[in-house]
Amino acid sequence: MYFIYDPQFGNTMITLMAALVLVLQIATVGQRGLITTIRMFALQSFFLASIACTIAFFNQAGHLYIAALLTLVLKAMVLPYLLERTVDRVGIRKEIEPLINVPLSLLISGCLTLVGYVVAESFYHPEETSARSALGHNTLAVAISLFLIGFFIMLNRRKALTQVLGLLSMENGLFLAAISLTYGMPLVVELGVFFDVIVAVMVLGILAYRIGETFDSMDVGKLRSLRG
Amino acid sequence: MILLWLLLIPFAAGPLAFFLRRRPLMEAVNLAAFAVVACLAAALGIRVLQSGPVSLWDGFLYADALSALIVLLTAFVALVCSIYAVGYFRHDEQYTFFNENKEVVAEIAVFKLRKYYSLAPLFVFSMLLVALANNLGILWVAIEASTLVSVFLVTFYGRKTSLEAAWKYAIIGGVGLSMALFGTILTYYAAHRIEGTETLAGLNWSVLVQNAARLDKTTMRLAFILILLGYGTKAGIAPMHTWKPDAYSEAPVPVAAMLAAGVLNCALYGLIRFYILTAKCLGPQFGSQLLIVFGLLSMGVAVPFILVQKSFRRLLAYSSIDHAGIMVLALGFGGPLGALGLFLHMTFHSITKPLLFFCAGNIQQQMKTDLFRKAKGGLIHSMPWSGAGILLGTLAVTGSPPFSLFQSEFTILRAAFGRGYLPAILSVSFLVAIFSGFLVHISNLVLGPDPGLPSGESCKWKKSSVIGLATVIVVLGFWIPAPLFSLIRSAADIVVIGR
Amino acid sequence: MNQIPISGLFLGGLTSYAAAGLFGLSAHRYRRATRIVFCAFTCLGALLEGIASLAALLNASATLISIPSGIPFLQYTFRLDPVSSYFNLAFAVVSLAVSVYSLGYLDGFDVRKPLGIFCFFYSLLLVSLTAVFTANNAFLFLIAWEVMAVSAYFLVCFDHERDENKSAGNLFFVMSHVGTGALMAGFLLLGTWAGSLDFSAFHLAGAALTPIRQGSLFLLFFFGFGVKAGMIPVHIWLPAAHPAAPGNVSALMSAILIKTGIYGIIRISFDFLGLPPLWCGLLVLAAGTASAILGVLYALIEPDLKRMLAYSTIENAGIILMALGGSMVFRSYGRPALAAVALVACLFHIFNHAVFKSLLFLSAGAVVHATGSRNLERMGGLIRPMPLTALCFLVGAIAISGLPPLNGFVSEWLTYQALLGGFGSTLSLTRIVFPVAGSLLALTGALAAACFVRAFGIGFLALPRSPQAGHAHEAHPAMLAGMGMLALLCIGLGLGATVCLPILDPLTNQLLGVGMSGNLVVHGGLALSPGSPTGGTVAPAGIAGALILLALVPWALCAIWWRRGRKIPGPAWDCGLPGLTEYNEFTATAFSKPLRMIFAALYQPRREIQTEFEVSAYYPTSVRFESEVAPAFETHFYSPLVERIMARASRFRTIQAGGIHAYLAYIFITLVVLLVFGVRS
Amino acid sequence: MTETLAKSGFQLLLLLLVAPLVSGVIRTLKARLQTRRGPDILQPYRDLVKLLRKGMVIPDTASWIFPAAPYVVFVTAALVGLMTPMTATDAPLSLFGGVLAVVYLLALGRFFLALSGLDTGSSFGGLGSSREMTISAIAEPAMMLAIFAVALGANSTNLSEMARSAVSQSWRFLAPSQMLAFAALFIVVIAETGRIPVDNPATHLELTMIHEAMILEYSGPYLALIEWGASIKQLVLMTLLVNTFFPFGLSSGWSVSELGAGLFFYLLKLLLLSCCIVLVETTNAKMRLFRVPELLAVAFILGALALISTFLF
Repeated sequence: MYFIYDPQFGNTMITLMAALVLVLQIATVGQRGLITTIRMFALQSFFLASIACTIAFFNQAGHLYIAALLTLVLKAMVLPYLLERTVDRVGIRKEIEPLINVPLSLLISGCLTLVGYVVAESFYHPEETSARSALGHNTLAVAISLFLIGFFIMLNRRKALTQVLGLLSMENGLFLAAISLTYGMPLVVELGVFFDVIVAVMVLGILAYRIGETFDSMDVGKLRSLRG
Repeated sequence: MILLWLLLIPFAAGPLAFFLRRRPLMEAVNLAAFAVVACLAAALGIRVLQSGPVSLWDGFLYADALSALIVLLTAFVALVCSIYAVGYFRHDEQYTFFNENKEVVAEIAVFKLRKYYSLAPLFVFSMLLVALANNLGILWVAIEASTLVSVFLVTFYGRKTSLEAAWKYAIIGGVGLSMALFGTILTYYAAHRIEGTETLAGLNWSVLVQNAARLDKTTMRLAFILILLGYGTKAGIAPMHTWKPDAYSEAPVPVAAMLAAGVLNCALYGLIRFYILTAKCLGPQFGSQLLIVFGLLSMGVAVPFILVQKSFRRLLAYSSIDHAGIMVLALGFGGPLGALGLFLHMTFHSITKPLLFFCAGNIQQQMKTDLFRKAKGGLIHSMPWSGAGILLGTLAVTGSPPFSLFQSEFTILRAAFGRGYLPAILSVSFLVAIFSGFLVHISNLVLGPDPGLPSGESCKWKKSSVIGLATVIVVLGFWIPAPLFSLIRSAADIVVIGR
Repeated sequence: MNQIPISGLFLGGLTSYAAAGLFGLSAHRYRRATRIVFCAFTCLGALLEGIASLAALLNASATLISIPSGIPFLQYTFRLDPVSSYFNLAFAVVSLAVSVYSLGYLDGFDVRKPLGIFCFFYSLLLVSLTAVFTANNAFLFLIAWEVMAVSAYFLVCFDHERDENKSAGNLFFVMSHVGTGALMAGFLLLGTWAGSLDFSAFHLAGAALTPIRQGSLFLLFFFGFGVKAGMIPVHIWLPAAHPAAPGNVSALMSAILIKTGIYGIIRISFDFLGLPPLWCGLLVLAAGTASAILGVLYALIEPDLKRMLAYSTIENAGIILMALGGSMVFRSYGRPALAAVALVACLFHIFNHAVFKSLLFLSAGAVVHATGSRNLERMGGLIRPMPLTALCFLVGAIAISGLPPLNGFVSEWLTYQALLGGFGSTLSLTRIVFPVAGSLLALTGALAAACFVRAFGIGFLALPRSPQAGHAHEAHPAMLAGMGMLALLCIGLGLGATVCLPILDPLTNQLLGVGMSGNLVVHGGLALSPGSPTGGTVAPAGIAGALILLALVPWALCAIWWRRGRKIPGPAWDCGLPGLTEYNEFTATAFSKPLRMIFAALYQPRREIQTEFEVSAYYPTSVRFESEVAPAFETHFYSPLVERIMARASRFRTIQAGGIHAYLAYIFITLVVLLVFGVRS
Repeated sequence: MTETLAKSGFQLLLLLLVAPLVSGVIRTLKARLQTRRGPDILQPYRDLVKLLRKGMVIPDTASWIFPAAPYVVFVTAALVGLMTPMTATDAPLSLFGGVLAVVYLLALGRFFLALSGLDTGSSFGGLGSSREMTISAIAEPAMMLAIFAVALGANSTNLSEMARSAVSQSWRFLAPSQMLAFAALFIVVIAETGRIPVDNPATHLELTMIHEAMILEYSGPYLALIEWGASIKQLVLMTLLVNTFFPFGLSSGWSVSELGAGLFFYLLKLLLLSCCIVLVETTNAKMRLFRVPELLAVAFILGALALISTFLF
């Protein structure tokens, strides 16, 4: 078990998991079933928590464990559970056709990943070839891509809940950026952010539920009475 | 300690109101809390003027002139809104606005009132925290909190349209704030290679600003872009403004007024703090170019919507977008004049906008509509005070002298012409177009033949808040209290010098 | 003159204007007392202002008055230099007469009307007008300028129960604000280039600029001030707003408010810009000529008395601009003496127009008050019930038609002389401009005479055309006093032109560096001449005296031959019908019919005749006649423009179509674009 | 002072006496040309005296404008006459005003005449006023252009000055600018004096009359004053034409011999001009009202050409 302590191994693992997170995100773009999407989000959050643990382990950043734990509990378990319950209660399981069809959406996601890399490229300082900056460079690209693709999901999907999921995966991107670039924000801030995210999801969940109740549909594209 | 009390009082007032349940008590708690907060804010302002920045808990809470100004404005807006809210919700309760089916259900009314009276202090608390938090992360948290609280307040009436508005507000706000958070993280990243910033204080503005020149430049560029888009969303800068008309028109009037005159300032406050860092790190050129572009875009976007507008509540929202644009523009033009103009504008705008919202609210409650078409005209006959008030407010908010917004706009334009001709000329023409649209709409609403409606201004609370604000606006047109002006000037100095 | 405390008088005047407004607000309870106190204070203010301005003018040096303000960057700095004092003097004279008039006019106000509000905005208008004429920095000037617009807006909208008044007010305010936008840009540009916003820093600041900057500044200011001056093609607010206001206010607006625009143009082109390029003067001349001719043509066909006067205001603003443009051109050609003649013509016409136009509007106000209608076709025969008002109107009409020996003639004569001089003293093609302008000025003068023959003849003479006109009553004595003052002034300024014109010396000295009175007044103060006695002279007082003396001749002829007592009253020829009624009378529309046909290309008249008959077309049972003239600028330029803008705006509104996905997409695209292009420097 | 008064008195007398004579001459010549006998040359004097002796009917709808107008018409015409050089180059009252004052004083008379037309309330009066004001308005620019052309040559608007300058450059009248200006001014004079082809002073046909329609209600002495005033105005305008363009024989002083010679040449020139007018009147038919602007446009063009030729040649 010696290799576990090899920072090289850690870096590889982190990169791998980051790549998995990205793949999951792109897969979400192509996914139609609501429940599946939620579960993929849960899985993504799980990987994120793992990345956080890995970074915490290799860099002796103790407070990241808390963040990892919170991510695991909240984003990989509690939130998916709450969202699935909302889905059950509203009783709509299938996403309707997204605004842009799936192949094109996937293509756009690819382009967004490219944008992420282009942006992250400018952060790359060849003179500082420490492991940490390289790690930062790679994961920043993934984080930006996650953020952008999450955003894209939000504007591509019609259902209220998928929009919430898009928002959450954007937050995941942020989290990835935070842990990989700076080993997390100061703890107070981190807690505040988590608290806010939870409240935000609850607020959005309640709203989504009430929208489903009131309009007999979760299609937020149909909310068009306020205009001009 | 003053900082703590400023936060604690509204924070405590919310739950207190929640448990008190009875309407007069809830009203009293709100009024008392906001009155105390206003006094404390004034005291804070004087203290900052006399003895420099105040801080608490190792600089966790920090108030320089800039924060003190925002706190003062927020407290003022909160106070007038709470006074107005008393009359407003009593009217709602009386005419069973809470329930669309016209069933008089007392419980619903109490429930809704509790919702407002307990959330409003929390809303104010989060806004005060925005101004007082030294840590940029906490600042973000506070802004996010204010968004969440206000989402609930936007859904207050529970109509279909208010749900729609709330959804758009929440989603767009959420996206915006994610960008802002990203920017905050990147700022932290830009700073965290510098000694002594690895701790909590690493996100403290007062620390960052001292090391601003040593921040990583590329990271700061990216961070500023994200912050601009993020807090810009919250401030309603085009093209992130789209939630604004919906939320402003669906929220109860006191909430809309607080959104327009409170949250706007807070979001701009966040933007200003980051702008100072960016300007010190990258030089003023980068940030101000972006700000000018977005400011002009906001003003320009507001023009067609103000020219062709059906609802007076939405009209006010677009005016708010326009003013956000003006303030961003002022920040972008920079220099002593630009910064001074910015804070003058912020101050005057925060005083003028509530008046407009209150009058619009009175009219809406009286006419049961916010559409120009249905309200017809001649309101001056049935509601002389609100009619005159909205007319006065219109002139003030569109920058007609002798009202004070003219002074700030003039100052900003002076800065603009010192910098470049095209943006300056464009902003002048936008201002003119907005004035035209606004004036024609409002004068058609207020003036005209008597439609023969019964008088609609019996409520003392509503009337006194309108008259009071109008008086303040008129007085400010001719005389700015010296302490207020020096507070504004010191706030502007912070932007210019960075301290 | 030094012992007169000019600044004290000036501030006293301002204070009593302001006090009038504040007292006026109490009209709610004490209507009668308020009216008297209000008018007393405005009269006092006007008197003080008048004395201060006259003293400052005679002093021929600038008086600076400065008060600190409660606003950052603002000092209430007023400067009474000759130009400011002259305009302020004209204003004070008019406002004195109008205030006296108001004492009676406000008595007839509808009791349901908020008199207090009226008084407040009226005095605000007085204060702001004074401030506009005397402000010494751009900030204060713009504030005063806009306050003037605000108060004028509320006065125009005062009778807002009528939709047309409301939209007139809106049109006025919007146009005025567009102009203000241009002014603001102009002042700020000038301020940026001059390094200060003080008018004293602006002095000749433009001289150091490149011609392009000078030209663009000039265009901005010319547009901004032109809107207020009622210059064509930005005049459209004027014929709407001036009639909508109450009588005393429309007098003030037409006589003084539009002069603020002229004041601005003079200030800019002579004081601030140094020597603007030649084309600026030609532009002013061209705009003036167009305004004069088109203004009077529209006045001719207007059935609404007050609108007719408003159009005539456009015409006179045009004449003033013609003289001003001439002066600018001569200045560019380095002919200060000739420029001074043109400038004197311009300045004198400003004063004269202020006097006779306020006189006409006040009389029109009295008439409208008495008959309840502004339509000329509903008046008629008013000379019998209201002889003094009619006399005042007639004096104004003669003066405004430029007929000797009243004041209008003198200033038009000077304008002609200046234009004539322009032909000989300018080069190449520029010189042909002047005779053409002169001949168009002649056409304008003749049409103006036709226009006022129509107004007086149809409105005041012959039989009443409506029962209201038949039951009209003479105006309140105070109103008559106000009008009488102005009528006497019309005569006095005409006959005493040789005495009055030297007062303009400090102005030409300030603006052009030459004094004119030595050349202008010749033959021992008997006659006027345009710089050289051989170039032609005119003696208005002499003409008046000769006219009176010559009247002895026909009197004598009649006395010799005519046996007294043979004046038999009888009916006028009624074409054999039973008795002459108002239906036989020539109407105002018919009066202008030949001109409407001659200038059909401009008017594009539309008419519609519907005849109903039973037996044959020669025996109609009823005839409906409808005739309409399309106001060219409104229909061909402004309406399509506004429609276009509104259509564009409506189309643009689809960006906010309600779909949240689109909203998110905006942010998303912005983000991506900024990420791709913004991060890399 | 007394000298000026004496000169004025003399010229006034001349105006009063010659004016009806010119009308009479034109009327007689016209009749002769149309192979009629026509009235006696002195007929206008008789008419005037007769009218002055008669009583008059004042319409009961009329106000004080009605009796005032004849005086104003007469007085302005007379004053204008005193500003115009007739027999001598310096007119008695030339200091009081030049050609511009002349134009505007005539306009003052017209102003009151038009008002009096409206004052009676009869439709004819209004009709006449409307037409009179219209035609005078569109004649004005042409007249002003022509005057400008002449005034530029003389470098003055003073009529005496203009005559003096014409005398000093004796052949100047042959210059194209002067000829063109003369032609323009001739047309304007025809329009202003209400002669064929613009107006026919001899008829009372309601559809065509202009001047006569305005004064339809006048009778007795008032009508006499108006008629007399009109003929003075006609004389003054003709004088203006002959003396500014053809200044032959204008005396430079006021001695008796000079005056005699001046008077002789003056009357001779008037006779010639009358012949021209008669010729025009006989060979043309009256125009429709709405064709008049075309005629005056021709005058305007001629005036403009005159101006342009002042700096071309």
